[in-house]
Amino acid sequence: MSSPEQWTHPEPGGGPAATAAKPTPEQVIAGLRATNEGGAELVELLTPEGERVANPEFDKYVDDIGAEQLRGLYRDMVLVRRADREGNALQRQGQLGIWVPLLGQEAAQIGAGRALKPQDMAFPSYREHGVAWCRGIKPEQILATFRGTQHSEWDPVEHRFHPYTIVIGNQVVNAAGYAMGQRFDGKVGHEPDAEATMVFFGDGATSQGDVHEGFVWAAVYDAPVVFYCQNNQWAISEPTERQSRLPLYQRARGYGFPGIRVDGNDVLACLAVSRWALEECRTGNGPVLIEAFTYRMDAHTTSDDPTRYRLSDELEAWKLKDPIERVRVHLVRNGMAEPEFFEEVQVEADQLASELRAYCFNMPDPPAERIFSKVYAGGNPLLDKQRDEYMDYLAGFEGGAH
Amino acid sequence: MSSPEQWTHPEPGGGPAATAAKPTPEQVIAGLRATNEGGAELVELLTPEGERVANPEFDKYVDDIGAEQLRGLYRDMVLVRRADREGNALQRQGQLGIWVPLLGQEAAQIGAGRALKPQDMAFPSYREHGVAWCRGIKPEQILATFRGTQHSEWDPVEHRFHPYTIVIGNQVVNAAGYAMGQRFDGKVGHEPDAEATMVFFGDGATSQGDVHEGFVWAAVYDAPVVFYCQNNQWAISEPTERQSRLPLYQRARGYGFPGIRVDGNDVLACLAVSRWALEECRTGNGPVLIEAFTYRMDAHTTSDDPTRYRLSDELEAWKLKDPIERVRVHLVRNGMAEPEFFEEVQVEADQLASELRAYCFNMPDPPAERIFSKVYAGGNPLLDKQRDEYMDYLAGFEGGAH
Amino acid sequence: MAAPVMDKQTAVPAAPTKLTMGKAINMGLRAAMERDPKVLVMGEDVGKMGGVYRITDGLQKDFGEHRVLDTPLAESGIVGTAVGLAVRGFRPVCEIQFEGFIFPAFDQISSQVAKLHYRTQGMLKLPLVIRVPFGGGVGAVEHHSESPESYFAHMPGIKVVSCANPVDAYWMIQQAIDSDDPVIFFEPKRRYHEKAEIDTEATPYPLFKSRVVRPGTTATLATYGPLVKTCLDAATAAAESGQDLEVIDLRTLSPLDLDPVFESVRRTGHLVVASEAPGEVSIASEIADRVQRECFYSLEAPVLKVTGFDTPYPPSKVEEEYLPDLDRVLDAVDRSLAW
Amino acid sequence: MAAPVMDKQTAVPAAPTKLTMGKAINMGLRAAMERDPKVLVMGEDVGKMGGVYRITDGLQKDFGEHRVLDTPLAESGIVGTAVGLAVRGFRPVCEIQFEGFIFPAFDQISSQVAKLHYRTQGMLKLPLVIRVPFGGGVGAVEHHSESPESYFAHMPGIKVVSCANPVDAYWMIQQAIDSDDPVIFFEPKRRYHEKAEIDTEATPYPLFKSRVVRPGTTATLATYGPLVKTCLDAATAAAESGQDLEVIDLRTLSPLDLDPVFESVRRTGHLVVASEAPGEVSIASEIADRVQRECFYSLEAPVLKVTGFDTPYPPSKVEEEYLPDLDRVLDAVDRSLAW
Ligand SMILES: Cc1ncc(C[n+]2csc(CCOP(=O)(O)OP(=O)(O)O)c2C)c(N)n1
Ligand SMILES: Cc1ncc(C[n+]2csc(CCOP(=O)(O)OP(=O)(O)O)c2C)c(N)n1
Ligand SMILES: [Mg+2]
Ligand SMILES: [Mg+2]
Repeated sequence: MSSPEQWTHPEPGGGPAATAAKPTPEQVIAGLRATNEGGAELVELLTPEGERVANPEFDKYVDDIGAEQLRGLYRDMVLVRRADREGNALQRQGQLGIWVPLLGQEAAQIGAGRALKPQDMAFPSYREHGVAWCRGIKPEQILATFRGTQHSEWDPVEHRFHPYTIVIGNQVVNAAGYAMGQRFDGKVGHEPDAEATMVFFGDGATSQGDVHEGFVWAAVYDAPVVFYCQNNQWAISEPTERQSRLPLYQRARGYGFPGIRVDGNDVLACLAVSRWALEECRTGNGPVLIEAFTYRMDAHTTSDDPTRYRLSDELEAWKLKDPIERVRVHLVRNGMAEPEFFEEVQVEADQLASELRAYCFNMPDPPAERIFSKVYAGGNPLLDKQRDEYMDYLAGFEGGAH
Repeated sequence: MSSPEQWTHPEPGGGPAATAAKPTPEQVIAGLRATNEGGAELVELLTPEGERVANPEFDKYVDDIGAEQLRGLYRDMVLVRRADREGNALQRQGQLGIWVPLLGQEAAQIGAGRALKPQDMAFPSYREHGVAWCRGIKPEQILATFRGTQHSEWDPVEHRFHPYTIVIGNQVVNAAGYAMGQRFDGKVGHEPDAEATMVFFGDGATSQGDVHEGFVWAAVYDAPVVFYCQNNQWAISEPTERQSRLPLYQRARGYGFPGIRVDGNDVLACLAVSRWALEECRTGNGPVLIEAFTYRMDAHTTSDDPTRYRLSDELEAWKLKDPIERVRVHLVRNGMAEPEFFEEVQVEADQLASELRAYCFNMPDPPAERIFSKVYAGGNPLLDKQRDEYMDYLAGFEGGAH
Repeated sequence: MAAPVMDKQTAVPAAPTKLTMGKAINMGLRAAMERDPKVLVMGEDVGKMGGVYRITDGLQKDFGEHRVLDTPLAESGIVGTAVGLAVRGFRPVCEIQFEGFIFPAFDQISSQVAKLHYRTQGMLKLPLVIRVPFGGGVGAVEHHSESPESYFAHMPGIKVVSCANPVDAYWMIQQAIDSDDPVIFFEPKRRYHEKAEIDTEATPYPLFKSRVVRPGTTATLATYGPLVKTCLDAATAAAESGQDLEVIDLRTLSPLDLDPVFESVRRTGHLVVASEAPGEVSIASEIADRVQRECFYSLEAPVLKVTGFDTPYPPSKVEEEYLPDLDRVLDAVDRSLAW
Repeated sequence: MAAPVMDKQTAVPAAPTKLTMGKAINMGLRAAMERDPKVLVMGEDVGKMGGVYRITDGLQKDFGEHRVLDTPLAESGIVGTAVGLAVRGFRPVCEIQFEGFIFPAFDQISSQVAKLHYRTQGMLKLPLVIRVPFGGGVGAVEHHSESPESYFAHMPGIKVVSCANPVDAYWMIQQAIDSDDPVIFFEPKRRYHEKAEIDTEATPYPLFKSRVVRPGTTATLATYGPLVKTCLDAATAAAESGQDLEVIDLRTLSPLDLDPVFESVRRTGHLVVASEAPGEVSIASEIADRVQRECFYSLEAPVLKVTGFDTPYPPSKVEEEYLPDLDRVLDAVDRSLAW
């Protein structure tokens, strides 16, 4: 196969550059979305067929992953998928204002999330329910955002998991700053308490100025931050070629830190590559960019209708790469799990879903005072007055004054 | 010499990435400012000693540059330098609020400016007096901005030279948009009226989100735009390593279009590389990034005091690379110019300076009405009222009412 | 402005018909694009998908990818390239997907869009429109329910308008595109589905004029965008208790056209200004300021504001408490009358 | 707040001495950095060079490169990384080199700085300060003379202050750094060279309070930042013709502390608000609005504004005409008194 180098970095005078409007076959193969192939540089440890392929560079990062651990990863993925589907259903039933599905991205998220150490910090976008899970956040705690009872529910300090960030790209600079702080605090090095930061964003986000600035800052300050781009092939209705000529992991080339593409539907590869990248960061070789090559199997959100802009063939092709199925096959084929295991996980998943459901139905609306609370840490007399006047006004209704 | 590749794009697992805090000797050699060497990939046609070195790739772009044309480039550089020095002097004498010197960047600007065809468009930053000269803008027309009589004086449509842009990075996206328009207008191709756009910005600017977004847009729309970064080693007091780990031309690698570093003090090389890049763009192979590796020989502006942050050694080293001197030596050594020529140019330069000076001293202040004029193309009754009231108020003073 | 020519291909009926505000804007865009090949539509998801609110539905199909651009995901880039396109002679109409995402473009708007004409002494014109769905009441997550119009009304060099009904929406978008000044066009997203009959042959009302949408004598309500309906409903309710409220749809937020407000206040002596935006340092403040100066001797009570509170937009489960509603408007009227 | 401990190394005299406002801010920063190792200074050219106005002069030398950061050239990055640092437990003090360059950071300020505390129900605090030299009168090119404070005063979730003299400058910067809320700190650049004696042992005046800086009886002037001096000069001039003007330095622009203004207006019946910013939809509008409501029966004339005009900042050769000066302030006072 021809090397992507051939067209991505033509030497001056060495012939025309490839252009975005007419991608060459090489471009297509190298991984823009006109294909579902990740290209030659894709790191994969577990094929879609569930076969473990050796990888001399990355095997060592998962040599502790035996049958038990693999069952754990499988369980994680099944549970977050089940919670995700329940979230979707709850929205359909009018219980949530919107739901942002992670369907298809379980491996990308669980692989990354399980690579994080407790002392590491994570900055999510808005779709990282799987990473949240790994950070000890219950699916219940995510509902508030989408039901509209709170903007964010979990304690970001306790879980070392920042609130969801909706403005595309914002969190990437925030994370770079946090990671600079880890370094200023002396937490980069070879001590066991060394820390790193991981920040999540999508393929579309790579176009934002803030993502670039995050790259610049991290490079200049050697910040221990892993930029984890889940390329799920779509930014709402826009395919990756609306954002870039190049496979996104190659963006790192322009900044002088490594970029790597991993099969985002392969939980083992995501775990290995994330562990490697986090370790690079913790020991002072950050930053690192990871592109997890995956697919958004559902709509962008429950408000979206993907039939308007993509063909179902594509979805069918990606179904064959399902992140959960390949682990199941692998476990079964290699005698690493009994049928009971799968049944237990299924029961557990159903249990989780019904708890989530019950929780959702019982979520109280916040009181009107919520509007005014926690705007300022140090208070604001004008706002206090607004609150008091409004509360009086509301009390007037209760008293039947109106 | 070890290749910059070695440290700029380490393969995953292939050892630690170099870091910005402790640059390796390779990094230094590859062109961050701890050296004044441009590195192995620097395109140079005329050495600092005035020797013409053959370049199989780029010679063809300047094969029309004989003695006469070279004298023309020499004259351009001398004149713009003279005007620049006069601008500086005028500021020192209180005639201008500020001056932004181009000293040292004459070759970078004249090379680029003379590569532009009349139908091309240029978007300057605020230091491009040399490019302005090539676009037919008289030095007088630049004074207004720095004297404060107008924000901008020349007609950007007539000269195809956008107003100076002071907010770092803004013009880069604007230029990408303009170039998209050239393409939408069918002006990209092999017709003689094919067009391109060139946009100028500094090394510091590369950190701005807008510059990144300009790169993204241009890449995605195949816009015929040459990104011309004058790396003059400093962003006010900050050296290039505060913005990047990598030589800046390599930033293009992350976007899938070519990046090239040219000796920014070599007018012939700048002309050749700019012509190549513009031609690539006009014929549909845009965008292209050029890093003109040069040096800001004077202060950032007349308000700046560079002794606070840089050593005079550095300046001395760069003086040996003076862009004008090397052309002079070349012309003399090769019998391409008589002593009279140099005298004539000097006379012309002094003439230009004294005209500039006289012009400056005679510049009228704008009337107070200027405040209110041309805010809107379609008018604004509220503003008209403000203007009328204020004019009445001022008239009151004249009448001695106050 | 001449009524746009509709051809069969676009499948838009020529006769008056009942349309939603969303469809009205879509038709207005289409009319402008048919009239002038230099009009471009650009933004995130505006092409194949027709925008998250379907306002640009079908336009890419009919006008092609070079007139309707699905852009990369970055708002500074959208507005910044639109500036370059405008300088080149195009008339770009940018969509910002939700008002909360206009802020990455704030610098381009403030430093380039608003100033290029002034900077060049009028040599460059910037005929570009930035369409922004705004306002709350749609049960959305953060950044999808804000009302940032006051920031732009404080910015010299741009014009700011907001439509409140389908008829205005149809005409105003075309007038904004025809304007040689940059216009920020705020669309009240929770009114996208309101319907009205649109006579495409009518003579449109001028763009930069406010309008009395309900004459009255007891007190004056001045408002714009999503709250015009709320205020009209309030006036209807008040009529039952004998109050005859005048309602003014401001339509243009910069420049403000307050002459009809002054005229009204001189008759009624009472003014309530309603807006969803936080009230401090807002358009509502400006109106109060201007009215207390212009109508000093006519006011029988101070100008009262009914606005969003000075907090970030709250979680949607309490947004009904946050947003000015009929009751809060009438409460303010009562307070004014009882002053 | 305790007076900062000064050690020899910093070479700042402990006894009262006459200092410029620029130096006062420098000393205030130094005091805050000495007190708390979590305080960082970051921005363009703030390190070796000490900032274009030398406000951070010497700090990098004394506190090192990890406490005083010369950042890459991008304002969204400066504020955005400061957010991350604040979340990590630092107290970053960002410098924006000139007010005209705060706009690339507008999105981070609006979407993160102003909202993270609210978003997380108070679980995250954002103790960061954004220092912004602002205002005109320095003969500069575009973007170096603007007054963008009204944008930020309209933004819930942040606080906005402006100092007007060296003593306030010294204390207010330290108080802003001590605040657990994000503070935008506007420094009147054309007053950087004004001098005053600073008693570093004194008890500072509270940060979020306005202050009567000249008591008077005839009319009230409310202002802030660079125009406090102008208004005081105007009051001195007016005294000669028998007018006794009260001057109030607002100091805090969000939240506004208008009680002293109300109290004053109830006595004088006349208010003029002065600000360099364009007047429409501005802090001056808000003050007029609040005063007409709170002092409805006390006002003998409408509140008048003396502000920059509603245009982009003009070329500097006409800025003296653009900026409110002593004459324009007194003209407004006369108009108010003659109403
Ligand atoms: C600054 C900004 N602009 C626009 C949006 C609206 N929006 C929400 S998600 C999205 C697409 C994001 O695509 P991508 O980055 O690929 O992430 P994904 O949703 O696929 O995970 C857009 C345009 C936003 N949230 N923020
Ligand atoms: C957005 C923005 N931030 C800050 C500034 C202040 N400033 C003016 S020039 C400059 C340095 C620019 O450096 P570089 O891009 O290398 O260009 P050079 O001046 O060296 O030509 C800075 C920080 C500005 N003009 N715009
Ligand atoms: Mg995506
Ligand atoms: Mg530079």
